[in-house]
Amino acid sequence: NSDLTKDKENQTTADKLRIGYLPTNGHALIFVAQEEGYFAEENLDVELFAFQNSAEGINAIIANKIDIGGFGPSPLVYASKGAEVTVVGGLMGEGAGVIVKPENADKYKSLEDYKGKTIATVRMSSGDIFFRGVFSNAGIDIKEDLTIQEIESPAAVLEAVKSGKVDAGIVWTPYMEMAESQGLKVIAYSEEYYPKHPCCRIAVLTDNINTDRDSYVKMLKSLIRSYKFIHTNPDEAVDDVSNYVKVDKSILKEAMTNEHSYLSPDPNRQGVLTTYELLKSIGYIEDNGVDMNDHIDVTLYGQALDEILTEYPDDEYYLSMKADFNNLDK
Amino acid sequence: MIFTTSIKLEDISMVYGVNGKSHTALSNVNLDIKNGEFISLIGPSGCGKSTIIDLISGIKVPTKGRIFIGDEPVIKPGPECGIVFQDYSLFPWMTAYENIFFAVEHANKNLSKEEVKKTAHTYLDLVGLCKFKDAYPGTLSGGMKQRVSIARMFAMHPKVFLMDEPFGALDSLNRIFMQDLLLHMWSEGESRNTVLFVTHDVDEALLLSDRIGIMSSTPGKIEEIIDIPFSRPRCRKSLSGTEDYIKLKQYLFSVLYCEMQEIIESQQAQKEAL
Amino acid sequence: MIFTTSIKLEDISMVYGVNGKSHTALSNVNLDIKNGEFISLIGPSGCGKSTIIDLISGIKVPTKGRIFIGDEPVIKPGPECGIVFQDYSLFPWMTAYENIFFAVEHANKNLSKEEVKKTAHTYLDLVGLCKFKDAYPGTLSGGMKQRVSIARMFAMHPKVFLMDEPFGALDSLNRIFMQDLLLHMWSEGESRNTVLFVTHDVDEALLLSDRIGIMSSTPGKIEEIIDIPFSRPRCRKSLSGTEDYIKLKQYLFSVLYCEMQEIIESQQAQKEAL
Amino acid sequence: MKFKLNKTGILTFVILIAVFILTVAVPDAPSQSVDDNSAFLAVLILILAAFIIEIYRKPKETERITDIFLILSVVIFLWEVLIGKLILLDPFLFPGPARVFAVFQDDYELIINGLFSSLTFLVGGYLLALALAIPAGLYIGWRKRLFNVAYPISKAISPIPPTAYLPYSIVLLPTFSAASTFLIFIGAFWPILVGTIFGVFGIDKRLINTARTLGLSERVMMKDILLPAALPSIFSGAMIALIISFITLTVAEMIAATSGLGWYIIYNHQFANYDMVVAGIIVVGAVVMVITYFFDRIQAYCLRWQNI
Amino acid sequence: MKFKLNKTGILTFVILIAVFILTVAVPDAPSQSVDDNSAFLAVLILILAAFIIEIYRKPKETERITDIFLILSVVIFLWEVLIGKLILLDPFLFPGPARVFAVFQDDYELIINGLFSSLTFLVGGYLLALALAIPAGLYIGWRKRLFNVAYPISKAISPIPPTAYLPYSIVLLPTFSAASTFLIFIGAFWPILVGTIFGVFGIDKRLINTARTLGLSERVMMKDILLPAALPSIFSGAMIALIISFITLTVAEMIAATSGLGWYIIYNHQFANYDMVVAGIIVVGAVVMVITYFFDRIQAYCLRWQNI
Ligand SMILES: Nc1ncnc2c1ncn2[C@@H]1O[C@H](COP(=O)(O)OP(=O)(O)OP(=O)(O)O)[C@@H](O)[C@H]1O
Ligand SMILES: Nc1ncnc2c1ncn2[C@@H]1O[C@H](COP(=O)(O)OP(=O)(O)OP(=O)(O)O)[C@@H](O)[C@H]1O
Ligand SMILES: [Mg+2]
Ligand SMILES: [Mg+2]
Repeated sequence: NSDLTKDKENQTTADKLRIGYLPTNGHALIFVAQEEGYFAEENLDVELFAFQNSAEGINAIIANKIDIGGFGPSPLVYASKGAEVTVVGGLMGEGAGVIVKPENADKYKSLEDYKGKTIATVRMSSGDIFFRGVFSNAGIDIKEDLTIQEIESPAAVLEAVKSGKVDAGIVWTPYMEMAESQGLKVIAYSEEYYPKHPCCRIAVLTDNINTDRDSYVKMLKSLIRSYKFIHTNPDEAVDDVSNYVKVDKSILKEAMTNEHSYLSPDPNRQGVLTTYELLKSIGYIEDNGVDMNDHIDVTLYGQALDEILTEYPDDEYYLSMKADFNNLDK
Repeated sequence: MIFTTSIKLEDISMVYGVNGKSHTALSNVNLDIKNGEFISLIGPSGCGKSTIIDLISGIKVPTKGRIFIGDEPVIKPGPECGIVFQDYSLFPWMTAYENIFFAVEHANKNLSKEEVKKTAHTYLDLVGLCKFKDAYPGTLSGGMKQRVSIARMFAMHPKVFLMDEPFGALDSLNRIFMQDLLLHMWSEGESRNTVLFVTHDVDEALLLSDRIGIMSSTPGKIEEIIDIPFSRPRCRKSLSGTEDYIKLKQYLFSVLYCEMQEIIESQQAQKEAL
Repeated sequence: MIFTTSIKLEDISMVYGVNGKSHTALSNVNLDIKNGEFISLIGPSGCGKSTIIDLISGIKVPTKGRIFIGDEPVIKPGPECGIVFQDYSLFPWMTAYENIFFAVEHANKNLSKEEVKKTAHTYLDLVGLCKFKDAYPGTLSGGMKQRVSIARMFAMHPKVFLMDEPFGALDSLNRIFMQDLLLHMWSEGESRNTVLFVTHDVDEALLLSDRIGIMSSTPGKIEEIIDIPFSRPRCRKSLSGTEDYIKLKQYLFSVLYCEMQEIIESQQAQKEAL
Repeated sequence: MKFKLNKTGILTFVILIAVFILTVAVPDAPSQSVDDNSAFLAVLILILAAFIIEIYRKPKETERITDIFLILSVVIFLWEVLIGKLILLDPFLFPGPARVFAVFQDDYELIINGLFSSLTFLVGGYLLALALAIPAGLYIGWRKRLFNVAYPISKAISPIPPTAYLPYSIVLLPTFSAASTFLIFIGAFWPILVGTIFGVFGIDKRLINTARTLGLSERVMMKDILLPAALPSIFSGAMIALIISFITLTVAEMIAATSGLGWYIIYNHQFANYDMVVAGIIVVGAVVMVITYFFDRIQAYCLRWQNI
Repeated sequence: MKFKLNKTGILTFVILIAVFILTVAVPDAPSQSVDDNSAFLAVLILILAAFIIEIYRKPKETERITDIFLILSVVIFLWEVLIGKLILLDPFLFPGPARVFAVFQDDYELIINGLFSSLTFLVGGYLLALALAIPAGLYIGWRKRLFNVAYPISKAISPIPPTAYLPYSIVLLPTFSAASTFLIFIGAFWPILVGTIFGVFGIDKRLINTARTLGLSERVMMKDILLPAALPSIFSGAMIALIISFITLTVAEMIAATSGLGWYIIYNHQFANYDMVVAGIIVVGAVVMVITYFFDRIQAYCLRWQNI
């Protein structure tokens, strides 16, 4: 609390920050930071903008209508097309899975069993990308051996599976949990194949990094504190998130606490680079010579972590994050 | 077909309501038209002649009173009344020929397609428009439209002819043709059609009618019904010279004029003030 | 205003093309109407009378030939020609009063709003329809619509009156009123208006006109133009009895009839075949 | 007593009361049950009350009113019986009435706020479309030369889906709400434009000729002749545009909205909260009915000269 | 020689050739450059050729043709200069013409296949809408009692966004393509219905009265009187419906499509391939223009009795 008052004396006006988000528990870090007042404590005046899909969010960043936003793989795709956006942090990793009708669950013992099946997916979602990767790596030709049906929304994928129009569907949290509550079964999780793979990344306009670096670092610091809060106070965190994500709280809690996904502000450079290669290998983007390394800047997160650690040098959560950072972002 | 087609108007009143105000177009009109009778209506503009035709045909429903065709009360329009509307009312998306064909086809359901075709052609010829068979109403002159409308009615062979100033847009010669045609059609079959004929031309009324109803306006009512005693067939030329004719015509005008004397004067005054 | 409003039709032909076929409505029509002259056109149905009015007013463009009003060639319609259309052509979304008001307002841009109002009321009164001021055309009887249309033209005070069977839907009395009103309007100002008047009523033409153009059809042309020698003002009653009048009328009919003799016969034959 | 009920009316009563009793007496299947079905009961009572009041107020329109309420109550009856009680369809996708109306109880604040925030976009975009499309349509329909150019061009532009406009409107327009308004505008623009152009084409040439002889200025021609004469067709286009505005709402409110009816529907659609989706759609339907009520009144007034 | 070019025509020529020279001579900015801009040059030559042929073929319509081609070439000129060369707008969102037309070279197979697969949905859904909405509209407009009930109901249902139908149509309809067709159908249905109902309302009562005196059966009344009399308004609704079908395509092809014009647009939209999005939109625009050409012919034929 003394920090707060000190900050207020130093800076009279708060930094304005416009943050775009998607209404999913994958963005819990942002919601918790807002609800628990972490942004305010960092003297950030945050305005949140909801988007219904990543593409519009990235467009808003490019148009400088929002400063920062956490959006799925779109930043990578846009960067590959020459958009000057840079990933500076993360929000969530893993958390995608394959759902089937329960009576069919036994039929899928190995990846080979998917051959000849029809699978519904939401194009460009993390699950879509990683499972395409999974199948390709297992020697299954995703064009020849599978029929992939791209459908607009995860809820519609659920319907397609339930109505038997497809054999299996690829969705993500909290739709996996939702599917289970409706009697479907999750038979595979993405982290089984790509441990720690990234999902939503935090992106900013590259040009703004120098000018607005301070506020971005502050924002990341807030998210780091959210991270700890979620792990220490899961129930309150669920309450915070439920203000933004209108899903049954029990499902939300299940989705936020099970081990099939993780929340972290870490940019996860290695994961991003892997994802980028994957996007190329499954034909989503072309190799047009863009070096993804130019579009990742982990130093902001590093700085944020260090600043937090100088305040709380012995905090085990922050220390473990630092360890992850050293691991993932070299 | 049995032609029991007398027409009876029992104490008919017609009040139009427009924008909240009501306007009495007809008030307590009684009229008995005998089977096969030819009755003309004459009266000043706006006295309710067209309204009477709409009522008899069942297009409009009277505010008060009842109407019978034969013994049947009129409930809705049907093909037993053939009408020549004052504004012709041809279907603009059908050619002259198609207008007639369509009406004949649906008025007489038991005709074969060939018969309908032949009828349509015959009547188009009769009004002198076979050359304009394929013309849409939009390309016909006023008088031509009127003649198509007349041909349509005759071609339908209805029991009752309701004709609202049917020859108003015709030149004198065509008018004579059409008058003759009408009389011919009227008296052609085993029994005569019942005719209600609205006209502004007193000579025409005298030439054609068995009786003439003289109407007056505000509110519209039938002032007097006059019997026309001339024997048929009537000869246009010889008739108009006779003394009876001139006397009758004068009487007709006097009835028509009498209640208008005041209007004339007031209008005269206005015009002078101009 | 300078009234240099003679009208000149120079070798006018009008060919309509419909569905690929072409129909010659007018062929080589020449007509000179002097400034302030009253000319009537008489002719069989479909001979091109309405077409001539459309051409003079600039609504239609002739296939061949040129038209002048005064010294100006006619290029597009303008308020110097006032027209009573055969089908009245009132704007259905305006009341009787508004129809007149609107026309006056735009034809005479230099009138004040008050003056326009007064003019509209005056002319509505003159045709005897002040009671129906707020009625939409859809609720007026045929003759009433026609009178509104007449009132509209007079109220506009145009240089040229083009009138297409303007009194066709009126009863005899209203017709007389309107004829008188027309003559009054025509001769009212400092100089007379130029009038082209289409009618089917030979008596009407004889009563009103300086000259009468007799038309014939297929293709439409002006057969003959006849001078009417009667001095003005003409008295309806006394005129019709005179020998000159009867002779002129007979001559008119003979010109009208002559070329129709064959048609008559052919029609008669058909009717008998029926 | 002036209150007379025909057979249809009695049937309506019986059905509504049957639904009421059914709801109170028969327990819901677990997948369709809600803690508190008083909202649904309240709606039933409201409908009954509205029915009685309407019949009292407009004794001349008894037939029309009973017809509507009969259909309404049959729909609710079938909904409650087949879906709410017998669960003939997947309860996840097809919520029963008790669940749907319970949403109103929980979310009424959100819905009402959403209504107002949506109305700002809608009114703005729709009025803008009216203000631009009608004059443009009149002018294009009137000027043959302009028509020859503008009509093919607008036909080529018109099928661009609103989603394609999204990124451009975000970039080019100053605020998110301007972008949303623009999407509503563009969705409403084409139907009104097409309605107006077709309306001008359909005008009786004789009326136009009459107008031309009055020597009207172009402005007066548009305003006093073309506009009223094309009005029936313009109203038809404007009605379609109204419907489309509401449809576009779900796209327009994808942009940075956190309230709004469209937002409410897509947001809950994303989370498969179909009870809320249905509730949102009911609200939109109700709003459209209210708006079109006034629309019909305006139309009847403007076209009072027609068909008399 | 009959070939006469007015000032507009010459200007059009000059502009097109200027664009050609500009494209060949001035190198593109890097962000707008393509390996091979021959596709764009081919399009320019095509336009020039079309221009010359059209003017030759229809010497009477020189004004119309030159007007259209002038506008077209000015648009291309501005596009090439402002966006392609000067890069006044973000090249990421606003691709220059060379880039866009290069897409046709690369993707023509995909686009042509897409065109055919889209047309199956479109034709099916649109024709179904015509087949149901016109009779329904005629009947609803004609039967006062039915109208009183059906009209408010359809107004309440009509604003349901197609996305809301998505899950239901997936569940209730047998195949994915049936679901897509249904979405096209429902989008086209309302405009045609509204157009038809309004059309019936606008029919001159005198014509209806005349028809009634012929004692027509209800079927004949609909078919031979109401239908032709309401036709102008029906065409207006059908034109709007046509536009909307193409707009709905992007939603309909969100369901399990792997080709199609709508699919092509959203797919590339998601991958930020704005050159392909614009190319897709151009194709849709062109297709709509071709279809509406025939539409206009049919309309002119059906309404040949109007305004003569
Ligand atoms: N639909 C209507 N609504 C309101 N008033 C009407 C309607 N139709 C007719 N009227 C009025 O009823 C009266 C009689 O009209 P009607 O058309 O029967 O006259 P009419 O005798 O045929 O006259 P005309 O000889 O001029 O045709 C008129 O005052 C007219 O204004
Ligand atoms: N728009 C048009 N298209 C084709 N033909 C037309 C058109 N208007 C008129 N006509 C034809 O031109 C001829 C002359 O028509 P017009 O209306 O001038 O005759 P009219 O002398 O006024 O006849 P009436 O006394 O019957 O009114 C007719 O044969 C008619 O069919
Ligand atoms: Mg009448
Ligand atoms: Mg004429």
